Order: sequence, then C-alpha cells, then structure tokens
Amino acid sequence: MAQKQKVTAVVCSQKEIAPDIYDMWLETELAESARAGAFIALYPKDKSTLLPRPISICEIDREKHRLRIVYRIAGKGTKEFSAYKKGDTVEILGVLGNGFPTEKAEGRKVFLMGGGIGVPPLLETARVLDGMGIQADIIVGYRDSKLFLKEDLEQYGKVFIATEDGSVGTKGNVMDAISENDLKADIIFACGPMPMLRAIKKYAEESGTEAFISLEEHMACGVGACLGCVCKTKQVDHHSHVHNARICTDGPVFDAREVDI
Amino acid sequence: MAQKQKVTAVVCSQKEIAPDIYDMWLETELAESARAGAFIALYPKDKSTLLPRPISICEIDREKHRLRIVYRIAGKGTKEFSAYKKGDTVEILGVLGNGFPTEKAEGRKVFLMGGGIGVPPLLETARVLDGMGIQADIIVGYRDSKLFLKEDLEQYGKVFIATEDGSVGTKGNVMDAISENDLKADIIFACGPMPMLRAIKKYAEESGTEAFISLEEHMACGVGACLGCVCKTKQVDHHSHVHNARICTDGPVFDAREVDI
Amino acid sequence: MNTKVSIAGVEFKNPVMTASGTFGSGMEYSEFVDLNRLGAVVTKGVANVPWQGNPTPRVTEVYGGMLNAIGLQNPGIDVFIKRDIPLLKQYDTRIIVNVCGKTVEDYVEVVERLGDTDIDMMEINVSCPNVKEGAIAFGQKADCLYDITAELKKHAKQPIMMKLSPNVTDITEMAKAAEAAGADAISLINTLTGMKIDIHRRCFALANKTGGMSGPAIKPIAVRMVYQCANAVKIPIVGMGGIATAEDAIEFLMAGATAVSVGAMNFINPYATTEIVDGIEAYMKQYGIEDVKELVGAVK
Amino acid sequence: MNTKVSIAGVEFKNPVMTASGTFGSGMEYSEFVDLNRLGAVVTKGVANVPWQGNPTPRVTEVYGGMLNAIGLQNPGIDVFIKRDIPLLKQYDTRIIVNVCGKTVEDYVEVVERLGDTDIDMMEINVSCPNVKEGAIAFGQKADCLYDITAELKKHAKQPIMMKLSPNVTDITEMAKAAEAAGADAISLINTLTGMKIDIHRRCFALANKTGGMSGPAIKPIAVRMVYQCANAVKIPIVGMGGIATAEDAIEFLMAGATAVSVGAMNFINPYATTEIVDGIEAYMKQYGIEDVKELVGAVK
Ligand SMILES: Cc1cc2nc3c(=O)[nH]c(=O)nc-3n(C[C@H](O)[C@H](O)[C@H](O)COP(=O)(O)OP(=O)(O)OC[C@H]3O[C@@H](n4cnc5c(N)ncnc54)[C@H](O)[C@@H]3O)c2cc1C
Ligand SMILES: Cc1cc2nc3c(=O)[nH]c(=O)nc-3n(C[C@H](O)[C@H](O)[C@H](O)COP(=O)(O)OP(=O)(O)OC[C@H]3O[C@@H](n4cnc5c(N)ncnc54)[C@H](O)[C@@H]3O)c2cc1C
Ligand SMILES: Cc1cc2nc3c(=O)[nH]c(=O)nc-3n(C[C@H](O)[C@H](O)[C@H](O)COP(=O)(O)O)c2cc1C
Ligand SMILES: Cc1cc2nc3c(=O)[nH]c(=O)nc-3n(C[C@H](O)[C@H](O)[C@H](O)COP(=O)(O)O)c2cc1C
Ligand code: FES
Ligand code: FES
Repeated sequence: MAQKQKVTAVVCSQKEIAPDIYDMWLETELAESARAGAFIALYPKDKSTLLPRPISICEIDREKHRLRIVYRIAGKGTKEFSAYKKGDTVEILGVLGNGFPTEKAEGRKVFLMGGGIGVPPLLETARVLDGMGIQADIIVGYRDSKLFLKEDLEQYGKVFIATEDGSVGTKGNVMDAISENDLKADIIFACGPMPMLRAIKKYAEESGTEAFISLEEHMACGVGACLGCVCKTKQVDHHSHVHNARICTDGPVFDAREVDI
Repeated sequence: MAQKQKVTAVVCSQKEIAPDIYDMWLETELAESARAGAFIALYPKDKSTLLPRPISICEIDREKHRLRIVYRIAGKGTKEFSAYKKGDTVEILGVLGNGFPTEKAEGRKVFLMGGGIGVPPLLETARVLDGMGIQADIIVGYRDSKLFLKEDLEQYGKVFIATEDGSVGTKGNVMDAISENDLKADIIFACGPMPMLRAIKKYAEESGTEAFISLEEHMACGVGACLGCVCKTKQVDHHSHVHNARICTDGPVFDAREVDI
Repeated sequence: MNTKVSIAGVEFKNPVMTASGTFGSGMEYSEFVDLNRLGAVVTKGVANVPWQGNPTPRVTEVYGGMLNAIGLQNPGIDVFIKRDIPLLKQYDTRIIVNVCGKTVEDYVEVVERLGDTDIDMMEINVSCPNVKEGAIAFGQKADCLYDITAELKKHAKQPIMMKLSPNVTDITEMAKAAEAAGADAISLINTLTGMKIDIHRRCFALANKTGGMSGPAIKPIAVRMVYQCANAVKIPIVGMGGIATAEDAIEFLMAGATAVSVGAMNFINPYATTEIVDGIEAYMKQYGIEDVKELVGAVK
Repeated sequence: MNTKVSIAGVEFKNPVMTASGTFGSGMEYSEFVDLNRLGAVVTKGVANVPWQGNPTPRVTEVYGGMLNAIGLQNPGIDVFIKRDIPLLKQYDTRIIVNVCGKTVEDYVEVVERLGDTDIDMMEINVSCPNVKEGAIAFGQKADCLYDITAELKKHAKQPIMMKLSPNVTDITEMAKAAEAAGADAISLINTLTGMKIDIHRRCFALANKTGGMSGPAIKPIAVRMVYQCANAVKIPIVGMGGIATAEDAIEFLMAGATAVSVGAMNFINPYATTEIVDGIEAYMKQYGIEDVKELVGAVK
C-alpha cells in the first residue's frame, strides 16, 4: 500500500447525475495507488468545517491520473463540493482504507450489491472484476426512479434494480431483487445503508455465501489515530485488543462474519 | 442620515497601487448615502473571521452607485479582500460613522492631513471641498517613496509630501512638512496614526486652529451597540454619560478638543 | 401555529430574545430589524451609577467568535429609566433589563428602582468576567449566588432571572442554588474567559488581558450546560451562546431552553434575530409542529 | 539558534509535541511526518487493562473544532509495553506516555509498569470528560488531584506531568494542588465538555451525549488558562488547545508554556506538527531570537 498523503487535487469535471447526487472527476497523483472499495477524504474550504469528508472511490483512471467520486449532498461539506467547477482545487487525504478483496473472487460467481449512495464503490469493483474476466451480477437499490450509475455498471455485468417505490425493477430492496430473479453467488461485495448490510450479512450466513461489506462511521483522522470510527468485531481487533476495529484503516471493508452490526 | 444596511456589493475593479496597498471600487446602493470621512465595514467570507472590517470611504461615485476604498493588507480579512476580482461579491455594512464636517470649511483655509493608510478618506473630502470651491492644502505622510493616491489628491488641492526616509518631499512627518513649507490654515481635517493625530491636536490647540480628526479602534458591531470602540472624551458622552464616546457612531471624526488621545 | 412561550408568568410572542450587551438599548438595531417581531429585548447591563468600563482595545476577534472586555460601561439607572425604557416602550416587545453591580447593595438599588418601571423582567448579571469586583464573583460560588438571589427576590417587583457563568466546574450547582433561592428563571451562558496574545507586537490583544468569549465557537459548551441545567432544575431557562441560525436556536430549545438569546451574531448579521424567528416558524411548518413548546427539552 | 527546552530534567529537541489521543501511538502519522523532528510523541492514554471505549458515533464536528467521546479505548499496558514502546523507540524523539485509570490503583499499576521501560515521562490524564468513573473526577477537585498526584509520585520512576481539565472554576487551584503534591510538570488543556444535538433526527450527535471539544475554537480559553497557571506555579507547563499554526504555538509559549502539543489539528493537517517546528524557527529567525526559551512567558 502506497504512503498516505494529503495533496491538492484539481476538479476535471462535475455534474449532477440525479437530484442532489454529484459526479466529480479529480486529477490527483493518488489515482496511482487508489483501489476499489478504498476511499479518499475531502477537506471543505469553509473554515467552520474542519474535518475531512470520507468519500469512496467510484472509478480510477490511472493513465490520466484521475479519480471519480459520486456523492450525495448531506450537509455543509458536500454542499460546498457540489459547487466546485472544472479547474477548482480541493485538498484530499488518501488513499484510505483497505478496499474490496477482489482477488478472492477469482473463478467465482459474484454479487455486487449496493444501496443508494453505497452504489459508487461498486463501479470500480465491477471494472476490476471485469478485467479478471468476471461478470458479476450487480444488484442495486434506489429509493425511486432517479437512478444513477446504472449505465456505467451495465458495462461490466448484469444489473438488477430494486426501488423502494417499485417505479423501476423489483419493488423493494436488493434482497427482494435477488429472490425475484432467483440469483445465486459464491461471494458478495456490498456497500449501502446499515439495514441492507444487516440483511446481506444474514443472507450470507444462512446461504453460506462469503460476504464483504463496506461500513461507514463518522471519522476524524481517517488514518487510524483517533479511534473515532470503530465497529464491533467478533475477534479482538489487532489494535486495541477490544473487539473494536477501526473502519478507516482495518476497513471500510470487512468480512461480514467478522463484524457485529 | 440614511438607514444603515447590510448589503451585497459587487467588485468593479481592484488593483495594487503600492506594496500591499489595494484600491477597490465597489458597486453598491450605499453609494447613495455615503459621505466623506464615513466608513463601511466589509465581512470576510472566511468563516473563521466573523467580524466586519471597518474601511474608510475613499471616493464616491453616486451616479454609478460606486464606492472606492483603499486599504492595506493588515491581516486575514484584508488579505482575503485583496484577492477579490471584478465580479466577486462582498457583504458590507454601512454607511457607518459621521464623516468630516466639511460644511465648517465654508470660506476658510483648510488643511487635509493624512498619514499612511489614513490618506484614503482625504480624497473624497478634498473632492467635496473642491465642489465647494475650496482648494485645500493637502499634507500627506508616507513611510517611503511608495506613495499612493498622490495624483488623485492633486486634482483637488496642493499636495505636500513628507516621507520618513526623506525619499520624497520633506524628510519627517506631516508636521515637518507644514513648517518646512510654512503653511497655515483655519481648519484641519486629518486621519492617520495616533502619534500624528496627537501632534495635530497639539498643533491645533497651540495655533488656535480648529481640527477634526478621524480615530480608529477595534470594532465589533460598528453601529454603537457593543461599546467596543470607545475613545475618551472631555465632555460626558451622550450615550453612557462617562466620557467615552463611540468611535463607530459618534465618530470616527471628532473635534480634536473634545477627545483625550 | 403557536410560537408563544411563557417564563415566570410573562408571555413572549416568540422565544427569540437579544443577548445583553450585544443589542445596545435596542435602538441601535431598530434600523435593521423590527423590534416588534422579537420575543424580548434584553438590554445592556445597567448599574446604580454610570460605569466607565475598561480601557481599549475592548474587543478582538478569535476563531469563530470574539473576545470582549467592555467592562460594563453603562449610563447608570437614572439615565436608563429616563431615556432607554421609554424608547423601548414604543415597541410591542417584552423588556428584560440586565442588572449589574459591584456589591449586593448596588444590585438591590437597581432592582428597587426598576420596581416602579414598566419592564417585564430583570436578568441579573452575576457572571461578567470583565470586571474586578462583583459580577462574576457572585456567579462562581453557589452559596454567594444563593445569597444574592434570595436578597434580590426580597426587593424585586418583577420576576428575576439569574444569568449564570460558564466558568465553573459544575453549572448545575449554580442553577440549583439560584432555584433554591427563589429565582424565577435562569439564563446561560455568559461568556467564557479567554485570552489572545499578539505575537508580533508581543502584547495582549485586549487592554484587560482577558476577555469574554462569545460567538459560534462556544455553542457546544453552551448547549451542554443548558441541557445539564434543564435536567437539574424546574425553573425555565433562557439559552444562549453562539446562536447564529434558527437551527442553532432550535438546538437550544431541544436541549431544554424555553427561549433563546442571540448575542455576538448581531454584529455579524444584524438581521439575525428576525431571521431566526422566521426560521423557527419554517422548521415548525416543515415538521408539522403546532406549538413551539413541543420543542423544549425534546431531546433527552 | 537553540530550540531545545527542558522539562523536569528531560531535554526535548524542540517544544513541539503531539497531544495525547490525536496521534495514535505515533506510527499512524509516521507516514506523514518524520517523528525524529518532533520534541516528543505523547501517546494515547493507556490503562492497566484494555478498555473498550464508548459506542459510536464517537466524533462529530462543531464550528471550528470537534467533539470526541472515544472513551479512552486502549489495548492496556501489556500490549502497549510490548508493541508500542519498541516501535516508538526506533525514533530519535522523546516518549511521553499518557496514563488513564478508573481508580488510583489502576493509575499506580500503569505507572509502576512503565517504571521499567525506557520512556521519558508520563502524562497523567485526570481530565478526560468521556468516561464515567475516574479520569475527570480526579481533575476537578483540588484535594483529589493532590492525593492522586502525591500517590503516583511515590511510585513513578520517570517525571510525571498532570494533565488538567479546563472544566473547572479556577484552573490555578488545580495547578497549585499538582505542584504542591510534587508533580514535575502540568499540561493543559484537555477538552472542554460540549454537546451537539441533531435537530432533524432529534438525537444527540454523539452516542455518549456529551463529548470533549477541541480544535481552533477552544484556543482562547486554553491560552488564558496557560497564562493563569504560569503565574500561579513554578513547574513547567505544556500548553495545548486548538494549536493549528506556529503562530498559535508561539502564543502559548508567550503565555508561559515551555512546550506545546498539537491535537485535533493533526486530523486537519497531518503535516501540522513539523510545519509548526519549521514555523517557530522561521519566527525566531525573523525576530533574531537566539533561544526559544526567550519566548516562554514573554508576555506578562
Ligand atoms: C468510508 C466512507 C465512504 C463514504 N463514501 C461516500 C460516497 O461515496 N458518497 C457519498 O455521498 N457519501 C459517502 N460517505 C458519506 C459521507 O462521508 C458523508 O455524507 C459526508 O461526510 C457528509 O459531510 P457533510 O459535510 O456534507 O455533512 P455534515 O452533516 O455537515 O457533516 C458533519 C460531519 O459529520 C460527518 N458525517 C456526516 N455524515 C456522515 C456519514 N454518513 N458518514 C461519515 N461521516 C459523516 C462529516 O464527515 C462531518 O465530519 C462515505 C462515508 C464513509 C465513512
Ligand atoms: C473607522 C475606521 C476606518 C478605517 N479605514 C481604513 C482604510 O481606509 N484603509 C485601511 O487599510 N484600513 C482602515 N482601517 C483599519 C482596518 O479596519 C484594519 O486594518 C482591518 O480591520 C484589519 O483587518 P484584518 O482582518 O486584515 O486584520 P486582522 O488583524 O486579522 O484583524 C483581526 C481583527 O482586528 C480588527 N482590526 C485589526 N486592525 C485594526 C485596526 N487598525 N482598526 C480597527 N480594527 C482592526 C479587525 O477588524 C478584526 O476584527 C480603518 C479602521 C477604522 C476603525
Ligand atoms: C460585546 C458584548 C457585551 C456583553 N455585555 C453583557 C452585559 O452587559 N451583561 C450580560 O449579562 N452579558 C453580556 N454579554 C454576554 C452576552 O449577553 C452573551 O451571554 C454571550 O455573548 C454569549 O452569547 P453569544 O455567543 O450569542 O454572544 C456581552 C457579550 C458581548 C459580546
Ligand atoms: C480524538 C481525541 C482523543 C483524545 N484522547 C486523549 C487521551 O487519551 N488522553 C488525554 O489526556 N487527552 C486526550 N485528548 C485530548 C487532547 O490530548 C488535547 O488535550 C485536546 O484535544 C486539546 O487540544 P487540541 O485542541 O489541539 O486538540 C483527546 C483529544 C481528541 C480530539
Ligand atoms: S477516523 Fe480516526 S481512527 Fe478512524
Ligand atoms: S463597534 Fe460596537 S459600539 Fe462601536
């Protein structure tokens, strides 16, 4: 893993791809060491908001030294980012976190499962798997018909949609989409809201499927120093020996069996 | 006096006219009620710096609804302002303070005296006096040969320069320039550093000249509410009855005889 | 929609007040906001005689806020009654007079003089960190606070609200002492004592060396203290400290304040008070809240 | 130019340290800064046994700073001695171990265990606002602070520095109690207790309800307390609270601190510590200051 750095990135492009969902390409040397399922943290310029905002890596263009992020306006920081224009700069910290263990997918049937703003990291993951010759079943859930990243994902696998309001695909959540389409897999990579991750963990345990889930928690340092972002683990964690792994460094991706969520 | 307002002004132009001295024209409806010797207060955008920065009105263009300010980079706020470009906006509070009582100059011989960053408010004052048919003697002091506003002032009166290093005009301060040029006046309008104002107060008292001096103090509200910006007065002040007038509302211009500086 | 709140039998049209010392006598900001729209105007502290205050610089900026060491400059109760009260009485808003003093007798004198005037409430400043005698001394020891509160209650015709200092180990001890002594309400927080040094000039930024810190930077401490007090006493609380927006004001209400005061933010946005009144109403509409009192202490 | 300072006989190559709990065990930031350039690394608090810490969310942002309620999660002294000290010993910097506990016996146990290790100093955390027992209780009462300090001095082989809480009425009482009991130094400030409420979700931002506030917003309070303590005791002071730049660090030195610690700012600028080392040198050069000790207490 390359050294973590705080660097200045340049905005290459930005557009709103669904209501309040923004799609931004950044030019940064961090593209070099970026990996699927890892994240960067962006620093707002507004001096009242000091902490970096963790955002998953959605796509990597190593040749052009670019990273893509897709994020929802959730508060002051993301609101500020959404106003950035091509040529603006932003301070970022990265590359942070472990990423999805795509090597474990080798020769296996894969589910990529995402819900809402958990969908973005699946894109780079799907692209990596595609490069390994694996077309995953990509099961993604949205609130309504305001989908995003669907076409992008379709390049790398079969996409199944679930919407809460039933306006597109299966009415319900990603689990409903799996049963409706009678899908099966050996390994799952997932990112999304906690209820979805809990359902996946349960499904994985019951069906004996391996599952790697990406967790979220409020962060301060992003580098494992503050112990702000822990999640409960089955085994004692290697840092504090108290069943509390740090999502920013030991995660964000965990083997579903290893975490208590 | 028109009502005070907080409004959004638009930067029309900005240039550096001497090292760290900036000259900015702002388009704002406050130009309407602006007056020579009064000031506005600019709010930095940087959220770590909340208080408005008081800056004197240097020139008024009522037709175009514009105000000119000339300021020195002194810290975070002025540093931020200096980076503004044409078309940028800035929140300003105004019009604040009384201004120079130019009506008292009617038919009299006038000194306009300024030192360093106290020079700017003299320009609009000189222009007003010129409009009244009075060509003032304008005595201005600078640290060195990096003069500013000299040509502007020359439009409205005879300009005498003093520089601390003697590189231009009289070597020394404005008082030295007065004696060197053997100048006399009935009334003085002055703005500048405290030692200069003290010297002018003394000179005015000894020579029986009327003098109006513009004072400076750290401000919070700018509108007379916080009592942060007081100066000692001979008479009890009308607000607190304790010989403490508020520079932001009772001033910044005071009859030199009335204040203890 | 009901935005009215009541404290010690006094009804306010909404829970938004001005913080003492940041709104002058009210007139200074009447150029910016319609005072009729405020729950109350809380005046600058007034003593029995005129006070000179501290030397300048009296104010300085800090990250996300400011320090002040005004030192309670004020014209004294005579001028105040003659000039400031009649001006404020022209408006349809409640008047809360902030009272300061050096000795208990000073406070009593002001409280008695105010008894004959048509004001709605008194806020007793026992928490100003910027004067040597009186003020904060009464506010940092529970027994002193008890004694002065009990004494003032004997003389006060209007309800009294004790204004607490945050510069204490346990704010609930102070709140309880005030309540036990008969205070009708408490308000908090006054400023936190702070200091700034100019490393280039090698001097203190304030002539007084220390000053009281206010502004958005202090809000988390204020919310915490309001919450603690709301859980310690039954008398109503007026919360303040760094309120800049309606969201901030609602945070204080949810922590347990019945009303809030807006202080340093007036300097930064002179329209802050009425914008907050509007913002609270907008929030109530958004969430279908009928009565603002439902918000008070809503988060336990 | 001399940037060395010494505290209780321990010499530091410069006065810039890391604040406990914000720099992990040091290794986390070794990817960003050269630890050899720091005056000292102050570690996260360590107890006699592993501590679980508080539930999440443990951190949240506030204006100009943050609140944390980590609750002193730590691996306990065994792992710490076996793993963390050897890692830090690879660097040419001083090691100060922050010690926490629930009872005096807990503290004593850690202090004794550390006695046999090659660390330079211990910082005793009697001021963490985020744990129910121990910690802050010892730091808010002068007599408790005296007792624990005196007890630890009996067992400590290395110098001990008592870390004071700002959540007190009079910080000088605490400083004096620590000094009287034999503390070799004091450090301050720990975090200020704060609270944040999410008005849309109607809940506390932190699972623990309250958290400790740190970051630039608290600096004026910290500078004031350092100044007060420097005028109250003779033992050296390590100052901290909101230090973001070399200017901030120098402000603390001028207020009377012999050294400074950089805390939350590491999260915001992971290069902050070494930038501050450079900035202090640049300031000394600019003003022709030969010895950094000239800055200590330079403003009275
Ligand atoms: C590993 C990781 C990856 C993420 N990836 C994405 C992504 O790809 N796209 C996306 O839209 N969002 C993502 N998030 C969530 C994103 O970090 C938050 O929405 C964002 O921090 C909100 O910041 P704000 O200033 O807009 O909101 P505010 O509410 O103003 O933020 C206040 C503070 O809370 C923190 N915070 C608020 N919400 C969250 C949250 N859900 N998770 C962590 N911290 C939070 C902020 O970072 C900040 O410190 C990710 C979170 C984590 C932990
Ligand atoms: C009535 C009046 C008129 C002025 N006119 C001009 C002018 O025309 N041109 C000009 O260059 N300067 C003028 N000044 C000074 C100007 O206000 C300060 O230089 C400016 O506020 C510095 O802000 P800063 O953020 O750059 O500095 P910082 O040091 O970062 O400011 C920190 C705080 O201190 C206050 N402050 C710092 N210096 C001064 C000062 N000298 N006077 C008042 N407050 C100060 C700031 O307003 C701010 O609140 C005037 C001041 C007053 C009171
Ligand atoms: C300039 C200034 C003057 C103040 N004067 C008084 C006063 O006279 N009496 C008083 O009780 N509080 C006074 N305060 C404290 C405020 O009323 C309020 O408690 C404090 O500023 C916190 O609120 P804020 O952060 O909204 O400003 C003053 C505050 C400021 C900033
Ligand atoms: C996330 C976090 C964890 C902390 N943990 C500890 C700790 O374990 N022991 C301790 O004495 N102080 C701890 N502190 C307090 C800091 O050491 C420091 O005193 C405080 O944060 C003020 O400095 P700052 O504003 O520079 O952060 C912690 C602070 C933070 C932000
Ligand atoms: S955010 Fe600091 S340890 Fe994870
Ligand atoms: S700045 Fe507030 S009274 Fe003048």
